[in-house]
This record gives sequence, C-alpha cells and structure tokens, in this order.
Amino acid sequence: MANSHVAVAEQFDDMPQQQEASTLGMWTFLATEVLFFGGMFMAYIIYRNLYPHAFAAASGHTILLYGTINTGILLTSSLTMAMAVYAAQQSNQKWVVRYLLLTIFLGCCFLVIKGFEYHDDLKEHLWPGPNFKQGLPVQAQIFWVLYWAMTGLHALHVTVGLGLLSVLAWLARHGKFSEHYNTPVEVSGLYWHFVDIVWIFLYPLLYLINRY
Amino acid sequence: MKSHSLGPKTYVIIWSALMLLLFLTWGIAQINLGPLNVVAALTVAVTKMLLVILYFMHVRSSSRLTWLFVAAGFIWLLIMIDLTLSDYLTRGIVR
Amino acid sequence: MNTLVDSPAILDESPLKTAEPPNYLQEGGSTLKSWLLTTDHKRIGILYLYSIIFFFLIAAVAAALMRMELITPPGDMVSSEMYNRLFTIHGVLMVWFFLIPSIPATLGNFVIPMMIGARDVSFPKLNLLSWYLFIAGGLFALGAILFGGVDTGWTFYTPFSSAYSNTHVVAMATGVFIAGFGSILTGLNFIVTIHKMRCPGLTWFRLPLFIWSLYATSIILVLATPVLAITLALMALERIWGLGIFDPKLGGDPVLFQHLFWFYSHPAVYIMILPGMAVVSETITCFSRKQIFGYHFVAFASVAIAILGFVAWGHHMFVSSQSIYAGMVFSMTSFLVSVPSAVKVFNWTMTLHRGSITFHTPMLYALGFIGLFTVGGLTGLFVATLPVDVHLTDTYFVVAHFHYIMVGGMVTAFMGGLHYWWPKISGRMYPEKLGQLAALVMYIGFNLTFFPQFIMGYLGMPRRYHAYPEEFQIYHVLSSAGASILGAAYLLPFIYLLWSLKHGKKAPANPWQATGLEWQTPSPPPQHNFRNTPVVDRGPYDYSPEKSEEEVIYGQ
Amino acid sequence: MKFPLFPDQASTIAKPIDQLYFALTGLSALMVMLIFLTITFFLFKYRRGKRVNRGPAHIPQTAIEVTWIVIPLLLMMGVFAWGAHVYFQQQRPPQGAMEINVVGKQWMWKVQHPEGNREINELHVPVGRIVQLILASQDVIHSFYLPAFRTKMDVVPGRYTSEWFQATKIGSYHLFCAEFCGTKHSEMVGRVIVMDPVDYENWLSAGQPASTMAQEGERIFSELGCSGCHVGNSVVRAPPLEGLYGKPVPLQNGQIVKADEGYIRDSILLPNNQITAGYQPLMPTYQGHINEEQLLQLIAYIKSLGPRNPEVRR
Repeated sequence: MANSHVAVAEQFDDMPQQQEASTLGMWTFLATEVLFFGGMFMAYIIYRNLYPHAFAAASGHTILLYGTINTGILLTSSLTMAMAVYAAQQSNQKWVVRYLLLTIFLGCCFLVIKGFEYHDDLKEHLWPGPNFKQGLPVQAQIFWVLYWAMTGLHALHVTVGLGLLSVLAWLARHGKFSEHYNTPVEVSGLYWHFVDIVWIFLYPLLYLINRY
Repeated sequence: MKSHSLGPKTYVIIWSALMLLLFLTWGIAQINLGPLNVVAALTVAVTKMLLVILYFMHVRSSSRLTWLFVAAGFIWLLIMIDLTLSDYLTRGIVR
Repeated sequence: MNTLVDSPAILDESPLKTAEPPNYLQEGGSTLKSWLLTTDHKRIGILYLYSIIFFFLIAAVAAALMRMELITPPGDMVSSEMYNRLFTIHGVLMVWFFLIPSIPATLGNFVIPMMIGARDVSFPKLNLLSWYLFIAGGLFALGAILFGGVDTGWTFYTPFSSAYSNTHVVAMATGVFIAGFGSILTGLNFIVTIHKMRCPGLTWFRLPLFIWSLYATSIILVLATPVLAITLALMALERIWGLGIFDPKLGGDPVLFQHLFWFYSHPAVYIMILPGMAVVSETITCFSRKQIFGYHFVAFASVAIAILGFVAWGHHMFVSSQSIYAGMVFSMTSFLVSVPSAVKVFNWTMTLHRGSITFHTPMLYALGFIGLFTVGGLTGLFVATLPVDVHLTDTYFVVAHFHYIMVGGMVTAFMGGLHYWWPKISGRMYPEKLGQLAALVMYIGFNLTFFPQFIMGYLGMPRRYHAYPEEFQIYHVLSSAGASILGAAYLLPFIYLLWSLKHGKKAPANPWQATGLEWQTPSPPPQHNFRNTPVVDRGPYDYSPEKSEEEVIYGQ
Repeated sequence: MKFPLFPDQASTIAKPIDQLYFALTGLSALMVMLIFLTITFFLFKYRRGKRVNRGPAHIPQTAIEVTWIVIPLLLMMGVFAWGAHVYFQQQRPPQGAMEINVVGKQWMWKVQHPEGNREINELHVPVGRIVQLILASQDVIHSFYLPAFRTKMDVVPGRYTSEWFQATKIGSYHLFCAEFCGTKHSEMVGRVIVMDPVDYENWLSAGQPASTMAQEGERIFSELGCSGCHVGNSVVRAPPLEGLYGKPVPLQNGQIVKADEGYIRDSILLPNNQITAGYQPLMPTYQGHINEEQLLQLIAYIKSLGPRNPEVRR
C-alpha cells in the first residue's frame, strides 16, 4: 500500500503524513483481521462450551511436539522481524536484509513443520467426514473442523506474509530502506506480529486441553 | 517519524520472556488444575499477546489513536462473543 | 458563503493560459486504459457509479419479474425454482452490489477527498484495487446467476445452503466474499483519509456531516464485513469438503451461523442508511440556507448508530430458538438504536426553521427521504417489540419495513446526492423540472408499492412465497401497480442525466451557492481537486437565510 | 377480490399482541403527524421569497436536544417493557398443556398426536385447550407459523423447539412455513382446524390408529435393541429409563441437567456428551438409524414409563 519510492506519494504533503497514514491503514486492516479470525474463535468458544469432553478428547490427538516447536519458531521470527524494523530505522542496510531473510527462513520452517503435522493428522484419519477416526465422540469432528479451518487460514496468512517479506528483502537488498523511509518494513512487521499473535492463541486452544 | 526508545536489547528481553511463557504454558498444561487450566492457558496467551503488541509492535510508544484502533478490534470481538454467549448460556432456562 | 479564506484566489488562479484548464475527465486522457488504470478517486467513483447501476438494473429486473408473478395467487408465470432464484438475485445484488457501495463508493469516493481539502484518498492504488475486487466479486455472482442461479436467499441460512440446495451457492458466496474485501478496503481507505488527509484548519468539528456519517459507515465496513467473510467461508467449507461446522448431525448449531451472519448483516443495514443520512444533512442545509440544527448531536448520532448497530443483531432471530433472555437483550438494544436515528430526523426538521427554502430536486429527495425513513424507522419499532415480531418476522411487514429504509431511505438519498453533485461530477446541469417530476413520481410509486405490504404482513402473508392464498391478492396487485410507477420514476433520471451529459447547461463551480470545499473548485474539478491546498477557518454550513432572501428580492 | 384488513383473532395471546400493535400504530401515527405537520408548516412558512423573520432564533438548543433524546428513550423503554411482558406469556407454556408433535420436512408438516393419530399439513386441535407443539425438523430450518394465533417458531434440525397456543375460536386457519426452506417453500402450507372438544374426541377415535405414539415407540425400542441394556437387570451397564422424564440427572462432570425431550434426544443421537454419573460412555449413536418421527415416538415411550421401583434409581 505504500509506494516503494523514496519520494512522497503525490496525495501526501510530507513523509510523516505518509508514514502515519500507512501505519494507521495497517492497524485498521489488523482490526479487520481480528474479527476475521474472531468468527472462528467465537465458534470455538461456543462449541467447546457445549461439548467440553469431545473437545478434550479431540485435542488429545493433536501433536503437541510439533505445535510447541512451531510456537517457539513463530515467537522467534517475531524477534527477528522486530530487529529487521530496527535495522531499517538505523539505515543498517546489511542487517535489514539478513534479519528479513532470517524471518523468512523461520516462517518457512513453520510451514514445513506444519506440513509434516498435517500429513500425520491425515494419516490418523483426523479429517472430519465419513472416514473420521473411530472411537472419538461425534462432536470431536467439530473440533477438527475448527482445527483445519483455523490453522489452515493461519498458514495462509503466514504464506502471504512470506511473500511480503520476500519483496521487502529484495527491495532492502537494493538499498530502498533507510531512517528516512522504512514504512513498508514497519507495516509488514505489524502484519507479521499479528500472525504471530493469532498463533499464540491457537496453541493453547488447540493443543493444550487436558494434557495431564 | 516516530522515535522508538526500543532497541535490540529490549527485543531480546521480550523474546526471552515469551519463550519462558511458552515453557510455562506447556508445563501448566501437564498438571491437572481442573477449570483453572483454561484460565492459566489464556492468561499466559494474553500476556504473550500484550508483550508482542506493546513492544514488538511499538504500541507502547505509539499515539493514542493507535491505542484506540488496537482496542477497537478486540472490543468488537468481545461484543460479538459476549452477546452470542448471552444466547447460549441462557438457553433452555425457560420451558 | 464559503469556508475559505482565500477562495477567490483559488477560483481565479489558473496556471494555464487557457480559459478552461483541463479537468479530471480530460487530464490523463479519455482512453479506456486511462480509466481502467486510474488512481484518481473521482474516476474510481465514476467506475463504481457505472458498475452499481449495472447491477441495480439486473436486480430491478428480478424484482419486476417477481412483482409480475405475484399479481395472481397461483404460481403461474414462473416456476418456484425460478422464483426462488429471482429473489436471491434481487437480494444479493441489491445488498452487496448496489446498496452497500451505492453512496460510499460512488459519491463518497468522489467527494470525500474534496470535502476535506485533500488531493486524493490516502491509498489511491488500494482504492482502485477495491473496485477490481468489487468487479471480480460481481463476475462470480453473475457467473453463478448465468450458470443456473442460486436459491438460498441473500441470507444463505445453513443447513439449506450448506447441504440441501442444489444450486451454485459456493460461486455466489465467493462473489460476496471477494466484494466484501473490496468494501473493507474502501472503509479502510476512508478511515485513514479522514484521519490523516484533512487540510489545514479542518478540525473534526468543522467537518461536514457527510464526513461524519461516512466515517461511521467505514467503521462498520471494517469491523463487520470480515465476520461475514469468515461465515460464508465456513459455510462453503461444509459445502465443498463436508467440514460441517454448523452441521446438526455433528452437534453443530445452525443458529450459530445466524449469529455470525447477523453480526455482520445487522450493522450492514446501517451501512445502507448512514450514507443516506450523510447526503440529507448536506442537501437540507444547502436548500434551506441554514446552519444545521444541533451539529454535534447529528455528528455523534452517526457514531452512536454505528456502535449501537453492532449490539442489536439478535432481533433478526427472535423465533430462531435463541434464548428468550438473549431476545430481551437484543430487543432493548434495538430500541436504543432508534433514539439516535430519531434525533437526526428531529434535527433536520428544526433545520428548516427560519430557513430560506427552495425546492430543487435534491431537496425534494431529501424531504422524501425524511418522510420514508420516518415510516421505515417507526415500523422498525414494531419488529423490535418481541411478541409483535414473533408474529411479523418473515412476513411482508418486514419486507415493507426494510424497503422503506433501504429503498425509501438509501436509494432516495442516492438519487438526491447524485442530482446534488451531478454538476460537480459531469460539469453539466440536469433539467430541473424533470428532476422534480421524477422525485414526486418516485414518492408516490414507492408508497403505493410498499405501504400495502405492511397490511398484508400483519394479515400473515409470509415472505419468499411464490404462490399465496387469494385473500392477499388485492395488496399484491396494488404493490405491483406501484412498482411499475416506481420503475418509471427510476428510469426517468437515467435518461435525462445521460442526456444532460451532452446537452445540459454548463455548470458553474458552485451552482447551489453551497458551502463545502468541493464547491470551491471548478466543475468538473481538476485531477488533484485543488490548485492550492485550501485552508479552513470556520465550521460547515455557514449559510445565511437572510442574505439569500436579499439576493432574491433585490436581484443577484 | 377480497379486501381483508385485519387477521382473525383466534388465540388467547392474539389479543395482548394486537393491543401492543395498535398502541405502536397510534404512537407511530402521532410521530408521523408531528414530523410531517412541522415540516409542511416550515416548508410553507419559510419558502424562499416569503417575507418572514429569518433572523437567528434564540432557541435553547441543548435543552431541546436533551428533551427529544430523553422522551423517545423513555417511550422506547416503556414499549420494550410492555413487549417483554407479553413475550413471556407468549413463550412460557402454562401448566397442563396437551402435547402434539410436529415434524417439518421438505415440504410438508407431519403431525403426530399422542393418541397415535397422524396427519399431514393439517393440525386438529380442541378449542380452549392449551396445546404445546414439540417441533422437529428432518432436514433444513422451517418455521411453524399460525397467523391467526400470532405465533411462530423456527423448526431447527438437531434440536426440539416448541410453541404453545390456546385457541379461542372454532374454525379453520392458515398454517404457513415462514422460514425459506427450498423449492416448494410456498407449498409447505396447511390448515389448523380448531374444533369443539367433543368433535375433537370424535375425530381422534374416527382416525382409529393401530397404536399410540408410545406403543409405536416401544416397538422401535425393542427393534433397535435398546432393551438389551436399558431394561431389566442389565441396568448396571446403562441407566434405567423408568420415570426418567422430567427428572434431574446428575452427570459425570458434576453438572445436573433436566431430562427433557432435548436431553433424551441428545442422549440417543450424540450419546457421548452428557454421560450419566456412574456409567461408562458405551452407548453407540443412533444417528442415521432413526428418523425424527420415530425419535419422537421413542421419546413418547420413554415419557410413558412410570417409575418402576424407586430404590433402583440412584
């Protein structure tokens, strides 16, 4: 949404106005995203409240190890993202690129692990429908619908984020960002952190029911 | 241009806190606390979220307008959840 | 008369030697490419204008066919399959492809940046993207219609939509989903623009009420639409992969779909009325030459409507088997929303007091809006009252009620706004007498169409019925007769507005002697709206009825 | 062509609702007149070219605004309270209602009387008796709408909903499906026939059903093999059903729920959710083995089981 030129876009008076507008725009978009995911979180709350046993039983079949490692990876990628923004503000060209690439790497790790996890889930017949795993209560399927929808949509957001970050890394390599102009890095950072926050909630809600 | 007092040092401290909280929430889940398990898990999640929002997303040093926009999303989510629960939690009381 | 310190300078100063500097229609060329790749908010507004009129016409044809079918009690003209498709087409296209973008994306896009003294919206490329998303969504919807249609109604209730309908539900939902993101981005653009792009001196309480209302609308667009998107996505998941989140066989609850759907769709009703109120606040002040009565109250009423609009959705579900206590909460909040709406009507009425009133077309539409919206709002009280709604919900009473709001309110205001800003948009005046005639005919046709439906609704005529018992026939006949008058009243402006594009009188910069920055720049405006950034030193609606009278009595 | 203005008033609840409706109509008419007359007056008085005082009016603006915020607000709350009061009467069935079961399916209404009589798209009821309908849907959401009785309730798949009425006038009235349910939605209509109680008894016996609903249910009970666990000495594995209906049931998780139709329904179709305290979750689901009408018969059977032996129940 922000122009990649150092020059101020013509509708703006000056750089601060442009930067404030971009940041505010991203925050508005994130408010939208909160409600986008919020619909599913609400469904989760309602159904978990209606079917606590089925949810506990179903959650037991998620793979805690994958989930926990992935949480750690995403949290760390948030750190590297914050560092990338900081480096851009310091006009530290070299480290902007490095931190962005590191963030992309961590994002990819997350997706790869998620892929392995999905593979194992499918092998366990955890895809709701006629072939759903035997022995679980009927309503466990609701949990698994939510699991696939929520993590799937989250993974989609990670993928979009990776695309954004790749463009940024490419631009950063060409020295586009400096203390005078770093709005795209900052704004994409906000997005990346948001995706992290969604996972912060998905982790306990999907993986951590009755683990004792 | 906002001036951030935050630097790499703060970020690393926040990250360490986040990892600690991750370990904590994973650990608590292994103990049977009854209904308190959910409470603990969500408390930790909210704390983690606040750390990310306030520090990584620089909201702590942002304008009041940003605070308002951050709050709006969550307040609206709460409106949605609360009023829907007002249906589900009182269903079937009168017959 | 103007809000500018230096407005004469702006009007006179022209960097070019020619008498008429190029306007936004000429600058950048008039090729198709220059239009399809434009980032000018004014051109995007016009792209939207053409697109929504296109969808309006399709939806209107669907309505016409339905009204023809309903003249006789048996379902003899079209089959029930066809009838169900017709009202679905009518609902989906009218709601998402006409009403929601109607005023915000056309008139809003066109005038918001000018009203706040900006060169463009904050994110012009995003603005264009919104239009493309809208069109992409529209193509999916049209595709769904052409390849056999959809028969779920615009509400897509599960499990009918997710498991039982044999029609192109997913394609239609995809269309709505994509167009939804278009409107989210429009709302986002407006919010940021209004926050960050105001010209020097234009504080919040110097903003025209149009801006306040559209700001309130944008809040709803941004915070409600994503919930619709996810709801439709979950419904589609069930349809495509059998991931039945609302499937009763898995313990899912179809009523949860309704909660999610109405969490969006009730506030969306206010997306479909707040911009209408926005236009009326502009025109009623201009044509009575009066400062608005109770500026702060009208401004905050918009915000109050936007916020309270979010807590009232459950009144669509009084008989859905939701808890009766939740029903009571939602009934109470629904009554609360009616208060700020009433406040607006009272303030508009008092604005007329000691004014200097003329009856130009936009004013007639504004007065029509107040009348029809009042009836629509008051009948809203009937359906907010719990036991009365149990009887009335899903009957023609509800149909009449929301058409009074959406057609009587929003479409009337859209017509009024289109006439009001037509000189600015096209640089031409529309024929005044024809305009007044169309407005009057519209008023008569509308009431004849929809008033009988109130009576029919209380008698118990259910909505979405293709055939009906014969005792309701008299009302259906009246309604269909009114609809043909209404159709003529809507067709007439399309004809003379098109005609005026070539043959209309050239419009001056400010034909209505209106305040507001958009009138301080030539008609049509140059590409970046103003040659110099305006500076504002006073509040809006700085009209003087006494001065306007002097002009009449002592000549210009 | 007929020219009706007002629907029949054929139930006890119709009158209070119509009173509310008339009050609202009066209030609305008053408001419309007030606004229209004021606007018309201003339009004439202040139209351009007329010599009138247009100087600044010294109106106490805030006082006026507060007035027209507070007065409508109070009025609204009054209407709300009145509405809520009538709503409770409308939603709460009085004691001693006779129950009739209705199943909605695309696109017909199937009615079962407890005596075993069945009808399609018709509902015979005695005048003056309180009738409670237990509504179930075989497929999509329908809505059972009786305009002359001013009552309507959605029929939601996966659960029971209910509505009640007490007919006051003998006659035949419309029954509509009010929630769009597919192709032949507008053909999902019928009649409610309100009869004199004696005529109703005659109508019931003239129908001569082979068995009552509960007897039908008993047949299904043994056909599905329910008796294998729930009857006799096998109640160690499964909770006994005698006298269950209407009683509180302690669950494994400490909750106590009332054994109403909804609970019994869930226990048959989604048996793993609410486990009775002291039992294992052994019961398989009967989803797909039984349709809504049979389910209602089964429930009628369970309801008919009186307490067998008080000591056996825990």
